[in-house]
Amino acid sequence: MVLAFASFREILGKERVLHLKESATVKDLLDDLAAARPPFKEAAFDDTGALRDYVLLMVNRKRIDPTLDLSRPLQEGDELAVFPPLAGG
Amino acid sequence: MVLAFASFREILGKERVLHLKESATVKDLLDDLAAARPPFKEAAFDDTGALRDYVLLMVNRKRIDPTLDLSRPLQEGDELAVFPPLAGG
Amino acid sequence: MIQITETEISLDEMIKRARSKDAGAMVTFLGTVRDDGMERMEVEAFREAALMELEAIQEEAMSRFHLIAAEVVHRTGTLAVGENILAIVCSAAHREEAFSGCRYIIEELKKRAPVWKKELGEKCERWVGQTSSP
Amino acid sequence: MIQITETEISLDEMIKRARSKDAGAMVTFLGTVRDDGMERMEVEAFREAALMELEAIQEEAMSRFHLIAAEVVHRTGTLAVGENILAIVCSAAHREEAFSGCRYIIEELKKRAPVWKKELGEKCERWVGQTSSP
Repeated sequence: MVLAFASFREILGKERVLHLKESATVKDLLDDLAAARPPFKEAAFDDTGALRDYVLLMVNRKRIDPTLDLSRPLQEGDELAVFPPLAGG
Repeated sequence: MVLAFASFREILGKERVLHLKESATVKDLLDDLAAARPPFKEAAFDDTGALRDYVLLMVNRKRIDPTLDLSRPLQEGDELAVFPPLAGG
Repeated sequence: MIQITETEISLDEMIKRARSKDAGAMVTFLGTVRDDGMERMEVEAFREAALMELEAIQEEAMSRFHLIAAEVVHRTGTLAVGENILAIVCSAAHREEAFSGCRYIIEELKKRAPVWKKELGEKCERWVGQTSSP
Repeated sequence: MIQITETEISLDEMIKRARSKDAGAMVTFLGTVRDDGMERMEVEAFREAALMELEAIQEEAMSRFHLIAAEVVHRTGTLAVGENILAIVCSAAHREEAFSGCRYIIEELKKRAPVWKKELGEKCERWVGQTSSP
């Protein structure tokens, strides 16, 4: 399942259930989303195809580092959250 | 007029009107009070006759420095306040 | 108590819960909707993750600053100018600890809690804290 | 607003007065009667001098920290454990200023406002902050 918040929610909707290929990674899932929703590709990736700096990610409600953990494999049932910089309080 | 607060109010009462000699100073007024009320002498002066460290003074609602301003002359109508260390808040 | 709520924050209730015979000081922070030329604000949270994060921050503040109580309530939904977005109440034996604890919670909340704000004006809307698109 | 009062402090009213569309942050300090083994506390003020001093402190805080509003109410008379002795509310555009302004007021008040507290127990009584007689 993918959860999206704030500006990304406006593009993707709050929740999407996606079916994963065997041994799919976080990057694979983001690429699937980008392919399915061009506005998300525009918002989340730069021209070279790299994830933009301000994109934040959580897997199962724990923050992951987009520069290190994009190759992390996902399991069936994992929850990926994608959102812009925090602005609470 | 002399105003006393906190522990000094318990000894002297809240207000006293004293009549001043011509050209009386703050020190003269405190000595008069000490002579009239021995518990005040005990509380406010040490054995050498010096004002104790913790005694605070105001003349007309402005703090005065007990180490420098005891020789300040008082006018008829001046208000001297005597009190222990502040503890508000 | 940690809460994320769609309804108005009751500071009174929070202070009542944080009050204690062992407390000499209570420090409260209120975040309010400032008029930056907009009409209203929308506050959105990743509720489950934000509650977990706020609970962790509360525990850290309690133990680091020897707080007696720490209350945090974050509002979500549509808010008008002047309304409370967030309330934090910290009680402690002494004021140094209550100030430091309250300050710690708001700073960590801003860094760590998955919450977003959008300013809505007559003609424009803007997600707070995002300099570039999206 | 600056006030020295024998009656209960209404924090609600103070917050209402300090609230503003230009404020993004409000910081409140409450000083409360801590149970140091006593039953009640008596608070005494040199009312006229304390009001003058609090007004001066308020003005300093407003201009140094660009506060939008600063409210100070000090209670006098007999208070029970847990009751509010003092309330300070500061509003500002940003939290840094609101925290600093509130902290400034409490620190200066403690140093400069002619107010005294006496703890009253079953068997003993003690003026706060006096290590030696009287």
